[in-house]
Amino acid sequence: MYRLISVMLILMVGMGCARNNVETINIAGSTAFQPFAEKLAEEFMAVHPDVRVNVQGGGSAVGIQSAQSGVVQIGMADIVTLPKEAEGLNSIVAAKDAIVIIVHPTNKVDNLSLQQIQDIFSGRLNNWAELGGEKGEKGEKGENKSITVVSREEGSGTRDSFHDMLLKGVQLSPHALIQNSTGAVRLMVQSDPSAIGYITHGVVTPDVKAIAIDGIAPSPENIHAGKYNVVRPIFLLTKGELKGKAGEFIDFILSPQGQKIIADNGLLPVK
Amino acid sequence: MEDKIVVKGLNLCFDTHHVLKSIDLNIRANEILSIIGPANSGKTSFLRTLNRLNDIISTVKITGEILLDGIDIYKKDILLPWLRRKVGMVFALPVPLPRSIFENIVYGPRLNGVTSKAKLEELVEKTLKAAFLWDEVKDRLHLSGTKLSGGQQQRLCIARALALEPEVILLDEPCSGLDPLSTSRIEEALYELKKQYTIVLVTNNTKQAARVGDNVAFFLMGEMIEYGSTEQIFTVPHDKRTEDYITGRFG
Amino acid sequence: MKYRENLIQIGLLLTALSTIAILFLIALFILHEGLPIILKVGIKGFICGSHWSPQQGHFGIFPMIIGTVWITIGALLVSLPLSLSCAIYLSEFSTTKVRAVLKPVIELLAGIPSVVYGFIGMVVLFPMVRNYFGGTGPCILSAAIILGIMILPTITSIAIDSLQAVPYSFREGSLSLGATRWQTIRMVILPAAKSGILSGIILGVGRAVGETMAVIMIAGNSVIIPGSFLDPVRTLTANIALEMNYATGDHRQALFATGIVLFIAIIILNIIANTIARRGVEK
Amino acid sequence: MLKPIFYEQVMKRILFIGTAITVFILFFIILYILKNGLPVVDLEFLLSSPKDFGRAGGIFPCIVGTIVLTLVAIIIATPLGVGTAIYLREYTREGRLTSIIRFGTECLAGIPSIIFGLFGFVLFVVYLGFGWSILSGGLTMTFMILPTIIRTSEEAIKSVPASYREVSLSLGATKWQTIIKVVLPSALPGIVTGIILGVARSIEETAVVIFTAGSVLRIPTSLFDSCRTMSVHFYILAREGISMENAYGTAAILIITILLINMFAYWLMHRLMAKYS
Repeated sequence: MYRLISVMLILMVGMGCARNNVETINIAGSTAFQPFAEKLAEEFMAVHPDVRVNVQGGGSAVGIQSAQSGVVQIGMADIVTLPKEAEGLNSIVAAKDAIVIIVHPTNKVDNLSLQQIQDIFSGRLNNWAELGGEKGEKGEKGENKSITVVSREEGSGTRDSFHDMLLKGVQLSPHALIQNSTGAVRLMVQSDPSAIGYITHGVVTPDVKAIAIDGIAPSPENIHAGKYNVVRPIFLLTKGELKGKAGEFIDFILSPQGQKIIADNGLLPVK
Repeated sequence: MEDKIVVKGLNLCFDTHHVLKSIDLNIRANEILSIIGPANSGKTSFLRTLNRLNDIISTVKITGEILLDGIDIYKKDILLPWLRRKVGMVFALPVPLPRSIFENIVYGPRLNGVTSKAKLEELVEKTLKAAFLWDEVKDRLHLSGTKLSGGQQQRLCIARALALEPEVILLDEPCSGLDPLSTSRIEEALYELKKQYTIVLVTNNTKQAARVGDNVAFFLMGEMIEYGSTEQIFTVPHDKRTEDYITGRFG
Repeated sequence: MKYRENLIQIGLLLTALSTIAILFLIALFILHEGLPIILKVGIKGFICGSHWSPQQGHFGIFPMIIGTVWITIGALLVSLPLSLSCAIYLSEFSTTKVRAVLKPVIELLAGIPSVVYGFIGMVVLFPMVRNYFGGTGPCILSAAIILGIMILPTITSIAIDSLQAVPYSFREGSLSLGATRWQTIRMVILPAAKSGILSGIILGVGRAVGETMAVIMIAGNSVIIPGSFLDPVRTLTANIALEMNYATGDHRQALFATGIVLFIAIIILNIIANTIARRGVEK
Repeated sequence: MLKPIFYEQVMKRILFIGTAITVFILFFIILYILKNGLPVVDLEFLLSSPKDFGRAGGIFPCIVGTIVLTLVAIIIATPLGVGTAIYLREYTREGRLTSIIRFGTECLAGIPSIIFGLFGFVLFVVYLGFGWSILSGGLTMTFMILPTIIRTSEEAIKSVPASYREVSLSLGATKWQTIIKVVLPSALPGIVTGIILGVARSIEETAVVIFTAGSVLRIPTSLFDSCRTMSVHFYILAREGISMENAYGTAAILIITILLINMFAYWLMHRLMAKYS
């Protein structure tokens, strides 16, 4: 009888503790950093079973807004310069991200100059033959393969960074196809032999070919050495200093272990 | 008098349900044949074999022969529109198509290629008069057919069938939903019509059969029990079941 | 007893008013979020402007209105011949058994997520369009084909229902007057089922106008006024879903304002549908 | 005489070709998904959690998410929808109020899902502070499927013969008793159709769910947890190119789910019809 009661008591206390101790951390924003955050959350929860980390995408704007409004404790943003809305938020650079230009693997072009990139994305240059690429699939008709430009949507952090760092004020061609995620851009490029687009370095797969800019290839060595410099920061935004588990989570991200996870999956660590 | 329609060994099944069982029947020209019998005895199904309206239902199976003026109407190369124009039909419930009185009547003739306005107008007047409806609707021919009263609708349907200039008219309990006055109007019309047409009338009302029919066929459970002149059937029926039915002892 | 009945009646009235409340709430929120930018840019500038680059302060959604219209018309051109012939055939010519099997199958397709259609469009349709028509793949044509297929089940299923709702006696009446089946269909059944079929088509148009995810995947999303059916376009819905993730400030308001335009377009479409339906009833 | 018949034959052929093309396209889509998807589907796929953002493992949390989200939507939408239909058909005469309500319903039915998404995001996620959660998603979905349920229920109630009501009232039942005991049972098959359509809609919806319920890939433990439905999972897997096999597998499960729901609905409808008519 005593045993039964004590077992029940222990169970109740256990359940009570479990309920009391489970803390939820909500984090949302940048789709570019989302997979990394998920991975980091997974590792963090393995060490802290009493914490639940909910990772949402939504985009940098959502990250900023939801951090500002308190819907989440941590917002993620991947913009070169933070907008006005982010004023008053505490920003921490969690990682850096290289942006690479990708083409179809069958494309003969390996290298583009900054000028060529600007010409292509603004629509002034419209076929691969002029860039040393091969004649189009429809070669029998004698025409050159035109270039399909794939870009991100207005407002996207990746797009803004790309514009800031490479286009430098040159207007994007209105005929460019617009896709709203990194994966979608890659999918578009891998399915169209004449396409060109840009994505973050971390998600390049063998289905697409990353090309060099002014002779510098986006190889891990070049990126780490700082030679390939099309790189943007990824911010974690919080409302004031975070305490408790959320603070621990940020510390974990910045710790050598967290930074290693980031580096292993294709982003640049900050430390 | 010559036989207009000859039915020989007619059987009809819906799926596994045997609805008509070896019917043999001759219908003479310019007579009114009434078919009587209790519900579910196959009267309507029989009527609908005469213009092949049962064919719409995909599960129906028909064997036997029906000759119209000596032509087998179940032969393969019979054109159904041709047959249905020769054999007009009026249904139990009046079904004016959702259009005006005028358009209802000229529907058939138009399909037949009659386009002259004068001729169509003449046809409308003629048929409406024959159906005893002209006086009631002549000023509102462009009113929707569905706005008429039940009895008027049924006479409109009769007029519509007449406009096809058929040779045979099938009537499926045409007075079932009507009041006595409308009924007598229709009976009056039928009496006039038989001078020109052969009429087959299915009715639940034995008195009506006695009033208008020249000959009567009594159907029971898919079989034709007895056939004879109206006078004979209603005075000295040969079969006990016929007698029971017309005297109201079962039904 | 009387008291209870009254209580029930009031309860049900409140329930019934909930749809109006929801509609009102939606309108309120979207107007609240989107109206300021419309007032700032001006209604004409917003609707007729053809330059959309919100971060530079250009808010013109005219290309997207055109894009939406083209894709919707294209989808109808693809869908109508197929869905109507399918509905008429299944309702009037096929056997009951075939209809009983095919109609649920067609309705099943209405439940397949639009993203699946979009993805099949990318994988199967793009190469076909590139090979047979040229262009890059994402374009009005691809979007029209995929949307056309997506609204097939809706239109077909409603059209079958309306055709079947035409009283059987009309068919018998017409056939017994010597009409062929096709004449019966053309002159009696289609006119009688007209309002039902039309409301099905309008529902289909509504779905085509409102479709988002599939369109993002296959229309290309370029903000240009298309010159041919091989040009990529962006629709109003795509505009919202594409840029919402990253939009802030005026940009975000402009997306809500796009929603207002869409909202009003749908309301107008519904008023048209309502009028048609009412005319059908009066007849 | 021959011309119309020839014409009929021609039209019949044309219609047949149109039907054949339609049916071909529809079967192609179903078979394409099943062919690509079924190879990865097994019990493990159904019952295990995804690993590595869904690149490996199963889709169990998505199945749970889909079911829970749909249930929330249906549980709220059904009483509201049926109640509205009862009010429109039984408690009021046709007039300005009914036509306004009906017009509102029609408009609600036509509003693009993306607008519901925006609205749900602003109202539930941000304004009311539910965050991305099953509750936000379910409530938004409720609004989306409400018009369907109202419309089908109303049709079903309308088709209950007036004589049933008269008989019940003449036997001394109150209006409400008549509705509960006579009208609703006869209208049940139609109401069930509406609910099934609503279920199908909430299963297939993607944009709204992402905006309001989020896309967290974990088994939800409370209504305030975010969840990921199968449609969203398919979208993310396919769109981000994470795993084509698992994307198709998810799509195959979706199609089978919808098929089962439809079959269940037909079965239920036949049973109900056999019972009540």
